[in-house]
Amino acid sequence: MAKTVVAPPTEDNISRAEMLDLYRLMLRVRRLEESVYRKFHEAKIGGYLHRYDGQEALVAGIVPQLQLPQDKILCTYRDHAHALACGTSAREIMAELMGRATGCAGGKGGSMHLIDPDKGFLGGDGIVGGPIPISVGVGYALQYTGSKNICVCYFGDGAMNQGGVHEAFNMVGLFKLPVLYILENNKYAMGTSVQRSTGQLDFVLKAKAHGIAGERIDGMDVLNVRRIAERVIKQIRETGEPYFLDVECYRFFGHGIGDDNTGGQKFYRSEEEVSKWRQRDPISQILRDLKHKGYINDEQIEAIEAEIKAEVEDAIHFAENSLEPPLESLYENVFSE
Amino acid sequence: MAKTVVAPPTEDNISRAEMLDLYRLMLRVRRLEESVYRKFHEAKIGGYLHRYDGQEALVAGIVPQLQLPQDKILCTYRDHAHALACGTSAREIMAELMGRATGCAGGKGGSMHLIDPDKGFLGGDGIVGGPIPISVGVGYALQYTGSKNICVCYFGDGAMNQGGVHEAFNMVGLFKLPVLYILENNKYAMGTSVQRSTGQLDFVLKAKAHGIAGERIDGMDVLNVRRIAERVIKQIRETGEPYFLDVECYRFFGHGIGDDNTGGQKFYRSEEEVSKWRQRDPISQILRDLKHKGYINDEQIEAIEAEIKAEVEDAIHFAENSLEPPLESLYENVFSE
Amino acid sequence: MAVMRYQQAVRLAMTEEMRRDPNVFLLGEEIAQYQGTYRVTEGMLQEFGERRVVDTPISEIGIAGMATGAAMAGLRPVAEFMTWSFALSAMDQLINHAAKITYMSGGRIQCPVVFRGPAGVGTQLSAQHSHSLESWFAHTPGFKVVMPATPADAKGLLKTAIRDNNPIIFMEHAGLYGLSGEVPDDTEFMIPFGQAAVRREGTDISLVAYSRGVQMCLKAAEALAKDNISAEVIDLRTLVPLDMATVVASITKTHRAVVVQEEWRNVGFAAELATRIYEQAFDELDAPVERVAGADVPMPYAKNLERAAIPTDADIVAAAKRALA
Amino acid sequence: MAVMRYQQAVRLAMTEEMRRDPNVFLLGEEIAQYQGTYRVTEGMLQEFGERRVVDTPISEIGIAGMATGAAMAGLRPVAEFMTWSFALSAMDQLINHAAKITYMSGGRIQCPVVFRGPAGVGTQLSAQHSHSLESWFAHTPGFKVVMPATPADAKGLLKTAIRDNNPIIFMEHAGLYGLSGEVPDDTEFMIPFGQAAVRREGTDISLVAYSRGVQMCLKAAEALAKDNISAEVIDLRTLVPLDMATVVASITKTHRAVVVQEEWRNVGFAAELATRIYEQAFDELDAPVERVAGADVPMPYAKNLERAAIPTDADIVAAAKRALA
Ligand SMILES: Cc1ncc(C[n+]2csc(CCOP(=O)(O)OP(=O)(O)O)c2C)c(N)n1
Ligand SMILES: Cc1ncc(C[n+]2csc(CCOP(=O)(O)OP(=O)(O)O)c2C)c(N)n1
Ligand SMILES: [Mg+2]
Ligand SMILES: [Mg+2]
Repeated sequence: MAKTVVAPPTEDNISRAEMLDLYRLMLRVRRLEESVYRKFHEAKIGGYLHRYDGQEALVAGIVPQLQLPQDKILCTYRDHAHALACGTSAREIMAELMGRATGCAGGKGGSMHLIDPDKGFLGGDGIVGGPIPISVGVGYALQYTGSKNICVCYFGDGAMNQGGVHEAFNMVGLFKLPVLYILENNKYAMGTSVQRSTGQLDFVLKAKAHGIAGERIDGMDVLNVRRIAERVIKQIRETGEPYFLDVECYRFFGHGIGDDNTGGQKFYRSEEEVSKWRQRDPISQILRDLKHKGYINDEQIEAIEAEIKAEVEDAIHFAENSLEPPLESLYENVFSE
Repeated sequence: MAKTVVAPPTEDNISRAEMLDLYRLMLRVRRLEESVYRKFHEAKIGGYLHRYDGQEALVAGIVPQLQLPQDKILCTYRDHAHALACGTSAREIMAELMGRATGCAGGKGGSMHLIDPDKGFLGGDGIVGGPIPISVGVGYALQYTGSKNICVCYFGDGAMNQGGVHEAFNMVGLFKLPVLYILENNKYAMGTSVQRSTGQLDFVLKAKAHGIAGERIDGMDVLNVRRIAERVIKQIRETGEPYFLDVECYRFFGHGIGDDNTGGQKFYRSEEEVSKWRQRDPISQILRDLKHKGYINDEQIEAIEAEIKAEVEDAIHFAENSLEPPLESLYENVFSE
Repeated sequence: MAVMRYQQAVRLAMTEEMRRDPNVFLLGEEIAQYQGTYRVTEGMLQEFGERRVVDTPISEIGIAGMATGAAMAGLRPVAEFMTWSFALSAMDQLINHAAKITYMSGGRIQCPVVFRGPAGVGTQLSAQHSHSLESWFAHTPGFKVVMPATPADAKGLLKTAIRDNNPIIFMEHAGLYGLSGEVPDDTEFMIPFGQAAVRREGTDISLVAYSRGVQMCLKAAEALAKDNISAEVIDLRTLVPLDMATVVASITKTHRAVVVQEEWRNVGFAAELATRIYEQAFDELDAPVERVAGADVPMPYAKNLERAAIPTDADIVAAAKRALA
Repeated sequence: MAVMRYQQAVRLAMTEEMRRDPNVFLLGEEIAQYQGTYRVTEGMLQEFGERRVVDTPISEIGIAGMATGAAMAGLRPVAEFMTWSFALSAMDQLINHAAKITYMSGGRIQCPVVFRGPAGVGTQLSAQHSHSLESWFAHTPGFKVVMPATPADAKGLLKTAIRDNNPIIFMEHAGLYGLSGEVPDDTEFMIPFGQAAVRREGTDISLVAYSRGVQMCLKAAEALAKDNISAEVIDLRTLVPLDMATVVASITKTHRAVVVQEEWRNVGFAAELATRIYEQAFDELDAPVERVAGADVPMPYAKNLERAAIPTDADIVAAAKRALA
C-alpha cells in the first residue's frame, strides 16, 4: 500500500475565525449524526442510515473552500455531512430523514438522497460508485460552459471496485475535466477491509492508470486536508484537469444502522483498532490545536456546544412538527414539466 | 505510451516442423478469412463479420502451446482464428458462418459466437469486454478443481474502457487466478484510435493497478509471441497467478464487413499507415525466416497453399451443402435438460 | 416537404435542435469522426465541432452517466447507444439515476436527456445484438418511451424529445433507417407525446402497433382488404405516455383488436396493451385480443430461424382472421 | 418437520446442497466473514471454508461474470446479490451471457447457476433499493424465475434451482425473511418448477400471486370470507415456467380473477398473467381480470407515500369486490 504522507506540522496560514469555523462545522456534523440513531430507534427515521462520525475533516477541509452553488458536489449515501457543509439547514436535513414535506427533497429522498441544488449540492447516491459516472457529465457541463468551476465527487474505498468508476475515470482523464475526486478511504466497505477487496492497494495508481494524477493524504487532520485541498482546488481551476485524493480516514461507527457497533462489526475489526483511530478524532485534534493556540477557552467551548445542541434540537422539533408529504404527491415529480 | 520491447532476433529453440506448423496455421486463418467476405457478398453469410488478417500471430503463437481441452479459451467476436487454432474444423466454422445445422453452434451462434467446448474453446462474444468477467469464473473453476490448467482470454484495446473488465481484473488480481489476458492491441476500436479512447496509454499499468503483472510485446512476429507465451504460460501454471500481455498488432482490413476498407476507414487511418503495417505481415515474416533457414522451398510453399485452398473449398462446399437448422429447433436449447 | 429517409430525419431533428439551442450536444461511440455506425450523425462533427459532437470510449456506463450528469447540470445531451443492446451495460445509470433523480429530489432536479439509437431485429445479428428493451423501459417509471414508425415522426418526435425536460428513451428501428417518406421542413414541426396516429382507417378490426410493427400492420391491412376485411391501423408513437383514448375509440368501432410487438412475447408491452384494452373496453370486445409478438428465444443467427422468431405481416393477417372467426 | 424462518430455510437449502455436491459454491458481497447482510449465509463460511463461500468486492458485473463463467466451466455457483436492486449493474452479464450461452452454443454449453438475493419493498429503502425486476427477467428467454412465498417453498424451490442445469433467478422477499413455517427435514425435499400451489380453496374468485403477494392474498381471503366470499388463492411459485393449467382450472371454477404483483404496474408480470388468462379462458370470465400492482413511481422514502405505493390486502379485497360487483 502506498505510504500515507503525514504532513509535518507546518504553520497553517489560518486565522482563528477560520479555525473556529472548521471546528464548529465538524462539531455540527458530529452532533447531528449523534441524534439520528436515536431518532431511528424512536421509529422517526426509517430505511438505511449511515453516519459520518470520524470522517468530518473530509467535508470540513474541502467544502467551505468551494464557490457554491457554481461549484458542484456529488457524494454517497453517507451524505448528511456533505449537505450540512454545503449549507443545507439542519432543519431540512432532519425533516428529510423523517420523511417530511419540509425536507430538502420533500420527503421523497430520505437519508441516502439528501440534495440541495440551490446550494450546488447535487446529492447523495445509494448506489456504490453511482456518482462517479454522473461526475463526468457535471464536469463536462462546467467545461462546456467555459466556467472555472469544479465538481467535487466523494466516494468510498469499496466503490473503487465498481466498473462504472473506471469507465468514468478514463473519460475524465481523457477529456480532462475539472473534477476533484475524494476517496473517503475509511478502510472498510461494510465488513470488507481494503486488503480483502482489491488486488492492488495503491488507489492513487488506479487513478493514474486512467490519466488522473493524485496523492494519498491523511484525512484525520482537518488542517492537513484543508491545506492540500486549497492547493488542489486552485490547480484544477487553473488547469481544468482532474485530480484524485485518496484520503485516509476511519468511520467510528458501524457501516450503518444495521451494523450498529454490535454483532457484525466484531467480525471485521477489533475494539483496539477502533479505539486507536478514535485517538485521532479530527474534532479532538482541532480542539487541541485551538486550545494550544489560546484561540478558545472552556466557556467558548460550552457556548459552541450549546449553540449546536440548540440547532439540532430545533431541527428535530421542526421535523417532528412538519407534515408528511400529502398523499396526492405520490404521482408528482415522476416527470418535470 | 510504453515502448514496445521489440525482441532482438534471438535464435529460437524451434524445429522446422514447429515453424512450418506456425506458418500453416497462420495461412489457414488468412485463407479462411479471405473467403468469408466473398461469401457475405454472395449473401451466404449474414450479420456482422470481423476478420483477423494481420493478427494471426496472436493465436498461432499461443494456442498451440495450450493443453486443450483442459485449458480454456475465451475471445471476442473476431473469433474465426481462435476456433481454427483450437482445432474446430474449417467445415464447422464455415457452416456456422452460413447458419447451418452442421455449424459448431448448430447455426444458432453465427460468426460472433463460434464455440467448441470439446476443444476447450468457450467461445466468441459479441459484447466488447464481455468475456473478461466470464474469465474470472473460468479461472476460479480451474483453481477450485486443483488443476494446473489455465484460461486464456483475448480481448481488444477498446475493451479496456469497459467497466466490467476492471471489475474482473481486480477480482483476478485479488483471488490470484490462473488467467492469461491477451490484449489484441490493434490500435483501433472501430474508428477510434487508442489515443482517442484512453486517458493513459500504458495498458500494462492498467492491469498492474489491479494487481496483475504484465508486459507489452510485439505481436507481428509469431516467433516472438511464441517465445514469450511459452515462458508466461509456464509461469502461470507454476504460480497459479494471472498475467497480462499487451500485444501490439494491426488489423489489415476494416473493423468488419460494414467498414470494408472503404468509406469509414478513410476517416480514421491512412493508406500509408496500413501499408507500413502490412510490411510486417506475420505470415510474410515467418515465410522469410523459413526460406532463410532453408526450411521451405517454392514447391513446398505451393503444396501448402494448395492443401489450404482445398481445405477452405471443402469447408465451403460442406457448408453450402449442409441443411439449415430445422424450424422445430427454434425453441430448442433455450434451456438445457 | 422534403422526401428523405428515416435515418436522415433523425439527423435533421438533431441538427435543427442544435442550431436552435447551444446547450444541446451529442455524445456516443463513433458518432463524430467515424460519422456514425449507421451514418446517422454524418456531417455533424463538421458542422458543430468536437465540443458538441463527442466521441466517447466504449463505455456505456460512462456515456449514460455523462449524459445524465450533464443534464442535471443544465445541458441537454443526446446520447447515442450504438445499438440499444449495449444499453444493457448501462442499466444502473439509466434506471437508478436518469429515471429517478427528478423524483428522488422532490422535483428539484431536472434531467433533460435523450438516449437514442437503433434497436430491432432482422439482419442476423444474433442473440446479443437484437434487443430493443422497450418493455423494460416502459416498466420503469421516470422515462418517456418513444418509438417512431415513419420518417416524419422520427423528426417530429425527436424534436419534442430534445425539448422535453425529462429522460427520454428514443428507439429507432435499424430496419426502418432506409425507409423514405415526406418530412416537413418546418423547424418548429413537433409531434406531441401521447397522441397515437390512425395510420389507416377501418371498421372491422384494430391493429395496434409501434415502430416497425406499424409498417407490418399497414401491409397486413392491405392483404386483409383483399379479403374484404377493413382494418384500422393505430401507431402508438409513444409507449409512455400511452394514448389509450385513441385505441379504445377504435375498438369501440371495430370490437376486435390485434396488438403487435417485435420483441419477446412474455411480459412484453403487448401484454400491457392487451390488459389495458380489457380493463378499459371489456364490454366492447367481441373476441379476445390477439397478440402478435416475437418468439421467446434468444435471437438465433440462422436466417430461417431468425425469420421464424420475428413476427410478420402474415402473422398479423392470421391473427386478425382468428379474431374475426 | 422443523419450524423455521424463511431466511433459515434458504440457508438450509444451500447447506444441504453444498454437503451433497462439492461443485456447489457461494459467492457474493459480505456473505462469508460478515455472515451475510441479512444473515442468510450465517455460519456457512465456518462450515465450508473460504474456497466455497467467497466474499467478493463490490463488483456486480464481476460477480455475475464469475458465476456464469464458473458454471460454464462445470461448477454450480450460487451467487448472491446483496439486494436485487444491485443486479441492475450486472444486466449485460446476466442477459447477454448467463441467459444466452446455452442457446448461442446450440446447447453445447450448460450454465447451471443460481442468482439469488432479497428483493421487494416496504422498509423505506427509497427509490434505488426497492426493485425486484421479476418482470424484466421473465421477459428474457433463458432464465427460470423463482419467487417463493413460504419457508418450505424457499427450501424446496432453492434445492431444485441448485440442481437445475440452467440459470435461475431466485428472488427472495426481504419482507418474508422473518416469516416462520414448517419446513421438511428431508434432504431430498424438492419442489418442481412450473407447479403452482393452491394455498386456499375457494369458489367465488381466484386470487393469483407469488412471493409476498401470496401472503397478502391469504389475508385478503380471510377478510373476504367474513363477507361470505370464498376466494381461492394460487401461489405461482415460478413465473418461468408458468403453470397456467392450475390458474385456468381455478378460473373455470370461479369465473373471476385478481392478479397481484408488488412491483410497478406498467408492463409488469400481472399484465402477462391477465393477458394469458384472457387468451386461455376468455369465455370463462364473468368480469374483467382485476390487476393489483405497485404504483408507477420510483419508490418514495416517506413512510406514508411508500405505503401508498405498495399494494395491500385491502387493495386485493377491493379488487375482488369490484370483480364480483
Ligand atoms: C452497486 C451496489 N452494490 C452494493 C451496495 C450495498 N452497499 C451499500 S454501502 C456498501 C459499502 C460501500 O463501502 P465504501 O464504498 O467503502 O463506502 P463507505 O460505506 O465505507 O463510506 C455496500 C456494499 C450498493 N449500495 N450498491
Ligand atoms: C458493450 C459494447 N459496446 C459497443 C459494441 C460495438 N462494437 C463492436 S466491436 C467494437 C470495437 C471494439 O474494438 P476493440 O475492443 O479494440 O476490438 P477490435 O475490434 O479492434 O478487435 C464496438 C464499439 C459492442 N459490441 N459492445
Ligand atoms: Mg469505505
Ligand atoms: Mg482494437
